[in-house]
Amino acid sequence: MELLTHILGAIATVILAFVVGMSYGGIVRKITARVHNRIGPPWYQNFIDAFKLYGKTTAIHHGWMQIMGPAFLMVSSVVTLMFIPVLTNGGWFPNLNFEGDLIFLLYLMVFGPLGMALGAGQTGNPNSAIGVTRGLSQMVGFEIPWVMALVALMIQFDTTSITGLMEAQAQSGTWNMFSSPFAFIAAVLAMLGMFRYSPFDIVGAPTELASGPVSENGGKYLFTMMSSGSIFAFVKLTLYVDIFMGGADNLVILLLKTFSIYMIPVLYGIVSPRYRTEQAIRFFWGWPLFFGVLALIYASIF
Amino acid sequence: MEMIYLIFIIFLGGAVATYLLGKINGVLRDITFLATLIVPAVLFYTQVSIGQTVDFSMSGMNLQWGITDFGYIFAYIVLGLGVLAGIYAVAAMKGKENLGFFYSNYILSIMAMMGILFSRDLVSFFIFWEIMTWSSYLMVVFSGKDVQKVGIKYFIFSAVGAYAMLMAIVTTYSLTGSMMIDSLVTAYPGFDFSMQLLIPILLLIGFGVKSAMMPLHVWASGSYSHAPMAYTAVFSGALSKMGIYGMIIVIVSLVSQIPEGHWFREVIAWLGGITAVGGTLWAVAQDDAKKLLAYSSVAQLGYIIVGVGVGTPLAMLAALFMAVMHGLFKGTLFMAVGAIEKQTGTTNFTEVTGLIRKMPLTFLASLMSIIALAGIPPLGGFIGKWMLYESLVGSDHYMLVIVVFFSSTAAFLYCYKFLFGFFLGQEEPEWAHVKEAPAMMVVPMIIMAIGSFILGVFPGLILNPIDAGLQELGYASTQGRYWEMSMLFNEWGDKVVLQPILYTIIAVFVFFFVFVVAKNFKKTRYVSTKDISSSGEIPKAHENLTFSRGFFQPFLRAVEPLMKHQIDPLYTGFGRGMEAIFDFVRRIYTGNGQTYALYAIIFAVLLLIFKNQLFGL
Amino acid sequence: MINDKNSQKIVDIIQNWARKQSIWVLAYGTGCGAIEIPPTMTSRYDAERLGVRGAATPRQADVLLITGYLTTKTLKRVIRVYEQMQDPKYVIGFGSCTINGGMYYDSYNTIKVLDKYLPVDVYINGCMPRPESVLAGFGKLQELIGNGEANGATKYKENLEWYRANQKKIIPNWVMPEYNW
Amino acid sequence: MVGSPVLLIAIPLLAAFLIPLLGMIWKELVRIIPGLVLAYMMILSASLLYYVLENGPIIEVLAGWRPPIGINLVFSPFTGFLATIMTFLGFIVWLYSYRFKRNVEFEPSKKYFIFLMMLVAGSVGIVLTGDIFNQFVFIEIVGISAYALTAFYTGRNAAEASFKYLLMGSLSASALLIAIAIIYSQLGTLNMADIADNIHLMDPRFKVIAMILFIVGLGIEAEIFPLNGWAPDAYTEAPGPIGAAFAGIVVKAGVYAMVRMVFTLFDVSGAVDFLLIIGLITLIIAETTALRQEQLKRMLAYSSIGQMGLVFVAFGIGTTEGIFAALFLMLNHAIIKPLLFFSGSYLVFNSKDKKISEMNGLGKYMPMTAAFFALGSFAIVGLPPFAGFWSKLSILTAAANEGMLLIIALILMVSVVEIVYYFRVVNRIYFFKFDKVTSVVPHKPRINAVIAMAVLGILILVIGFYPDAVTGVLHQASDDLQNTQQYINNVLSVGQTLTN
Repeated sequence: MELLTHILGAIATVILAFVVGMSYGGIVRKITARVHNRIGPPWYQNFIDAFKLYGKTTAIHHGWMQIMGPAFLMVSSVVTLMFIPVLTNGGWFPNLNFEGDLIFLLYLMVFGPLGMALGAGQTGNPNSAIGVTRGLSQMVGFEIPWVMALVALMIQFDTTSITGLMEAQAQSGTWNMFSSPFAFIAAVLAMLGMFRYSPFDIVGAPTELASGPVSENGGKYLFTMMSSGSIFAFVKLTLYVDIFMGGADNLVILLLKTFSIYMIPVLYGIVSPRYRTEQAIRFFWGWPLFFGVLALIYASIF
Repeated sequence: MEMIYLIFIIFLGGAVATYLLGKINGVLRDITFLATLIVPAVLFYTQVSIGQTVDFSMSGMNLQWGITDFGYIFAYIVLGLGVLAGIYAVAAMKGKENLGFFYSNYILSIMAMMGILFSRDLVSFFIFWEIMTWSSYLMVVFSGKDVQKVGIKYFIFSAVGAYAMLMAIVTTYSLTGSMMIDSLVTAYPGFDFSMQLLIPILLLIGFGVKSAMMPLHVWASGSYSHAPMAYTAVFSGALSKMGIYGMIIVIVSLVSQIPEGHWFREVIAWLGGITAVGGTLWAVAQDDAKKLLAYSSVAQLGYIIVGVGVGTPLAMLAALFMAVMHGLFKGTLFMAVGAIEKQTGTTNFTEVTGLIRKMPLTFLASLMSIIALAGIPPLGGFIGKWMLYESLVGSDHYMLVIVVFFSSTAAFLYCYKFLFGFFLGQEEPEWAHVKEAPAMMVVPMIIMAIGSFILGVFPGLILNPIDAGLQELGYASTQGRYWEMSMLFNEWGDKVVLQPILYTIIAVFVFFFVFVVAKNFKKTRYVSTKDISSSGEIPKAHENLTFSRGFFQPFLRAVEPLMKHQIDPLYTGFGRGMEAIFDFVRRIYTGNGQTYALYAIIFAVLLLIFKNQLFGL
Repeated sequence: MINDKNSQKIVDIIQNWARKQSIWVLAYGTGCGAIEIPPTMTSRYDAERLGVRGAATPRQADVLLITGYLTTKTLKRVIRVYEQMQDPKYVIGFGSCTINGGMYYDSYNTIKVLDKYLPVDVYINGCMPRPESVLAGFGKLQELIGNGEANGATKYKENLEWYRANQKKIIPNWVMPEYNW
Repeated sequence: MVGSPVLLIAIPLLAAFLIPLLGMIWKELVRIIPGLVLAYMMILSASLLYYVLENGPIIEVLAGWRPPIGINLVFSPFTGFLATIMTFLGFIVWLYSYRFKRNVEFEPSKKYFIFLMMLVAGSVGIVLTGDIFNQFVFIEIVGISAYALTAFYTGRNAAEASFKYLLMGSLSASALLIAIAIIYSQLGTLNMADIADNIHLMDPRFKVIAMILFIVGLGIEAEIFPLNGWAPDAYTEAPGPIGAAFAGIVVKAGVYAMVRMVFTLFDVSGAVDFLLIIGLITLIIAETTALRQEQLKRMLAYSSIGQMGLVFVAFGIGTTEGIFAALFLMLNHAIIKPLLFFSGSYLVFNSKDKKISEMNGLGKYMPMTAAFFALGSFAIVGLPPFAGFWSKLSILTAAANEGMLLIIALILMVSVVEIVYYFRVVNRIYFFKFDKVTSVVPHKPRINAVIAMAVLGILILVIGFYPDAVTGVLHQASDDLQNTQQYINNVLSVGQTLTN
C-alpha cells in the first residue's frame, strides 16, 4: 500500500512539476513580451508547442546515443525531482526526499545534461558540440559560487540534507535568505547561470549556434527535452525555495515562492544581451565568488 | 615451503620463463604470462592469510614479509587489475616486437607491487619499490618515443623520490637500529623534532613522486601516455596507488603521532587539492587521449591525497574507496584508449571521430567508466566523492572543499571531451574500416566497468575490507556509522540510499525508453552524420565537420591565469642549468698533460699550505 | 486505438489545432524580404502572440519561409533545408518574386515560379509585403492547418518525381541524399 | 695451506719472461700460458683467502730476512680479499681477451698478455707487500705495463694518452720516492708495520710532508681529484679489457695503498676526514663530468673515478661499517665496471667515433652485449635487486650512523646524475632506431667474451639476491684493516719469533 502511495505520489509530483514548469515557461514568454512592449503568446503557449512537437514525426536519428540523450535528460530530471522535498512535510508527495542530500543532488543534476550532451554529440553537428562545450564551461563557472553557498549553509546548520535545512529554518523561524544573506546572494547570482537566460544563454544561442545542442533534434526529442527542462526548472526553483526560503507548506505558497524567485533570472535576462563564454565564466568568478567567500566566512564565524 | 615465498618465486620464475619463451614460441609465452599472473593471484587469495609472516635475514638486517589488512585493499587493486590488464595485454600487444621483454617487465611490476604490500620492513620495501620503478621505467620507454625526454624525466623523478626515501630509511636505521616499519612507528615519537620532520618529509617526497603529487607530478603525463596502454592501465590504476599506500602509512602512522602533524596534514591536503585542480585543468587542455587521461590520473590522485591529508575516518574511507575506484575506471579508460589505438592507430581527438557505431562495446565501457570518473550516481565514483566532500565539510576544510569541487566540476569537461572526441561527432569514411576490438580486450574492460557499477550500488563490498584496513592503522571501526552495504550516512545523520536511486533511475529510464523513444524507434531511420542541418549545405564525404580543435578554448581562455604558471619549465630550466654547470666542470679536464701535472703540483702545494687545518699538525 | 479511423480523426483535429497555434518558422533569408521579418516579430506587430516563433534549425521548424527571390544557386540549399524538416511541414512563399519572379521576371538566375520546385502552401503577395500581409499570410496558413488542408508536404511526396525533374533542370550537378520519408 | 703468497708474484713474473721463449714453440701458447697462470693465481689466492679467514693472516718472509729489515708479504683477510678480486679479474680479463685481436700479429698479442700478467702481478704485489719500497717497486711495475698497454693501439691518441699517464706516473714515482726517503731518513726502516709502530717518534713536520707526498703519489694511482687527469685518456685509448683491468685492478691497488697509508702507516688525526673530503670532491666532479661526455669509454672512466671517490668517502666515514661498505663497493665495482667495459667496448667497437650518439638501437643487433651493459648500468647506479644496491645501502647506513646527513644527501644527488648518464646510454642502445649511416654492421661478441661477461653478470645477480654470500668475508676484511695494532703485532711477531 505504501509502495502504491509512493508510486502515485511520484507520478503526481512529475505531473505537477511538468505543469508548473511549462506554465512558468509560458509566463516568462508573456512577461518577456510585455517588457518588449508586445502582447506575447498566451501563458499556455508552451503546452501547445510541446503537444505539437510530440505530434511531429521523428523520422531520423544519427545513432542510438541520440535517442538515449533525451532519455537521459528526462531520467535525470525525474530522478532529481524524486529527491526534492516539494512540500515541507512531504504532504502529498512522499518521494525519496528524506534519503538524499545536497551533494548527492548536485551530482545527480549533472547526469542528465551529460547524457544530453552525449546525445547531442552523436548527431555530428558541430553546433551541438560547441553548445555543449559552452554549457559545460559555464557550468564550471556558476558551480563554484553555488557550491560555496551550499557549503556555507551546510556549515551553518551542520547538515547536508535538504530536509534538515528546512527543519533548521522552521526551528529558527527565519529563512536562510535572511539568516545567511551572503550565501543567498551567491546562490542567486549562480542561479542566473543555472537557468541559462540572457546574458547566460550561451549554450543555445540561436543566432550563433542554431540552438546549440538541440540543433539536430526535432519532434519527440525536442519534446522530451522541453518537458524535462521544465521539470528541471521546477526542481531548481523548489530547491532554492527549500533551502533558502524555508520550503512551502502547501502548493499555493510553493507557487508564490518559486515564482518570485524565478523572476530574478528572468527579469535580469530580459534586459541583458549575451555574454561570451569566457566573460560568463569570469562573471561568476567575480562578485558571486566574492559573496561565496563572504558566505563561507560568515558561516564559519557564526 | 612458505606460500609467500612461493608466490614470489612463481612471479620471478614466470618473468624469466616468459622472456625466454618469447624467443621460442608466441603462444607458449602468452600462456606462461597469463599463468604467471593468475596462479599467484589464486594462491594469494586462497592460501595467504592476513597476519601470516615470514622472517629472514639479509646482509645483517632482519626482514619480514606478510600482508596486513591495509595492504589487502591494495592487493585487490594490484592483482585484480594486473590479471585483467594482463588478459587485455595479450590481445592488445599482439604483433608487437619484443613481447617477451614487455611481459616479463609486466610481471616484475606486479611482483614488485605485491612485494611492496608484503614488505613489513623498509629494506625489502625499498628493494621492491625500486624494482617497480625500473620495471615501469622500461615500460615507459618501451615504445621508443621521446625516450630521452620522458623516460629520463620519469626516472629522475623516481630516483629523487626513491633516494629521498632511502635517506629516510638509513636515517631510521641509524636511529632505531632496526629496519622494521613497526619499530619506526613505535620509536617515532621519541625522535627529536628535526628527525620527526625530516623522516616523513623525505618519505613523502618518495611517495609523492609516485602518486604524482604537485609539484612532483611533471613526469606523469608523459610517462602515462608513452607506456603501452596495456601497461598504463596498471601504471595509473595500481602503481600510482603504491605512493598512496606509503603516504597513508607515513601520515597516519608517523605524522599523526606528533602535535605538529596537524599542519603537516593540512599542507598535504592542500597539495592534493592543488594537484586536483592543476591536473584537471591540464587534462581539459589536452588533445591527446593518453595525455588527457594521464592528467586526469594526476587529478584523481589529487583527490585521494586530499582524503589522506584530511585523515578523518570518513576521509580515509573516501580516499581508499577512490583509490579502488580509480583503479577500476582509469584502468578501463586506458584500456579503451589502447583498444582505439590498436584499431585506428591514433589517439588524437582531432583525428579520430565517430567510433560509437564501430566500437559500441568499447564505448559502453568508456561511458560507464567516465560516469564513474565524473562522480555521477549511481556509479561508484560518486560514493568516493560524496564521502570526500562530507569529510571535508565535516572537518572544517571549507576552502578545500571548494577547490576540490571546482576540480571535480571541471572534470566534466574532459570527460565529455573524451567521449565526444573518440566516439561521437562525424563518422568519417577514413575510419569506416574500424572494427570492434578483439574479445580478449573488450571483456576485461566490460568486467571492470560492471565492477565500478556494482561498487556504486553496493559500496559495502569494498568498504568492508577498507574498514578492516583502517583498523589496522589504528582507526576505530567505522562499521555502521558511515555506511552499510548499499547505504551511506554522514556524520550529521543524513543518508543516501543507493538502491532506491538505482531502482528509480532504472524505472524512469525504462519508462521513457519504452514508451517515448522505443515506441517510435521503428518509425525512425538512421541517417549518416553527414546529414545534418548546416545552413542547407551538404557536407562532402571528405568534409569533416566535427568540432574537435580548440575544444574548450573559451574555458581555457577564462582559466588562463591559473594555467600560466607551470612548474615544468622550472624543472627543465634547472636541469639545463645543471648541465651547463656540469659542462663547465668538465673543462677542468683539459686533456693537456701539462695541466694535469700542474694540478698535481698545485694540489701538493695546497696540501702543504693547509696542512695544519687538514691534518691538525 | 490510434489505428481506429474515428479516433484518428479526433486526434488529428486536436493536433491540427496545436499545429496551427504553434508555428515555428525557419526564415530562410534568401532575398530582400527577410527585412520584413524583424518588424513582424517585434513589438509593433508581434507575431508571437499567434504562436509564431523562430526556429533555429530545419529539424525543429514547421514552416519554411522563402523570403523573396530565390536564385538558382540557393535553390539547392533550400531544397535541402526543406527535405530536412520533419513532417508536418509547410512552405510560405514570401513576396512576388516567389510567385512569378517579380521584378526579376527576366533574370537568368532566379527561380520564377517557386511552386515548381517546392510545394508552397501559402503565398504572400507584395513587393515587399508589409508585416500586415505577412501576418495575414500566417493567418491563412493557420486556417489551412486547422482545416487540415495545408498538405504541401504530401503533395511533394506524391509528386516527387515531377519536383525532382524540375529541380534537376535548374541544378546541373545534382548530389543530394535520397529523400525518402 | 696450499701454497705460499710469494707464488702469486713470482709465478706470473717468471711466466712473463718465459712466454716469449715458449711462443717460439707454439704461438698459441702465448695466449694460453697467461690464462693458466692467472687461473692458478686465482685459485691459489682464493684458497689462501679461505685459509686465512679460518686461521688468521699469513706473514710471508722473503729470502729469510726478517721484518723489520727484510721484505715480507702479508696475506691477511683484507689484503687477501683484494688479491683475490684482482686475480679473479685478471683471469676474467684474460678470458675476455683470449681471442682478442686474433688476427693481429703475434708480436702485439705477446706484449698484450705479458703486460696484462705483469699488471696483475704488480697489483697483487702492491696489495700483499709489507714494505713501502717494495710497494714502490710494484707500483712502477704496474705503471710500466700500464703505460705500454695504454699505447697498445699504436696511434696518435693512444701515444698521447700513454704519455700523459707516463708523465703523471713519473710525478707519482718522484713523490713516493721522496716520501720514502724522508721516512727512511727519519725512522730508518721501510717495513710498514715497523713504520706504523714507530711513527709517533717521527718529527711531525716531516711526517706531514711525507704523508702529503704519499697522498700525491698514491692519489695519482688511486685517481683522486685533481690528480686523475690521466685516467680518462688512458681508459679511453687502452683496449677495452685493459680499461676493465684499470678500473678493477690497478685502481684498487692504488686505493689499497692510500688506505693502508692512512689507516696503518700514519697516525695523523685528520687524514681519515681528508679521505672523506677528497672522496666527496672526486665523486662530485667526476660524476658531473661524466654526464657531459660524448664518448662511452670516457664516460665509463669518469664513472669509475667517481666510484673510487665514493669508496674514499666510505673509508673516510672511518667506522668499521664504513670500511665494510667501502670494501663492498670495491668488490661491486670490481665486478660491475669490468662488465660495463667489456660490453661497452663491443658497443664502441661498432661505432666509428666511439661516441654514445652512434649506438642507437644496437640492442636489437647485439642483444647479449646490450643486456649485459644494461645489467651493469642498473647495478652500478645501485638499483635493487642488483649488487650495487647493497654497497650503496651499506655506505648510506654507515654514514647515517655517524649522523652525516648532508653527505648522504650529496651522495644521493650524485647518484641521480649517475642514473641520468647511464640511462641515456641504455635508452639509446635499446629504444632508438638503429642508425645504419653511422654504424657499420655490428660485430658480435665471441663466445669467450660472452662467458666472461656472463660470469660477471651472474655474480652481480648472486650478490644482488644474496648479499650474505660475501658479507662474511667483507666483515672480516674490514675488521682486519681497522685493527692497526693487530697488523703491527702480527708482522713484528713474525720477526720476533724468527729472532728468537
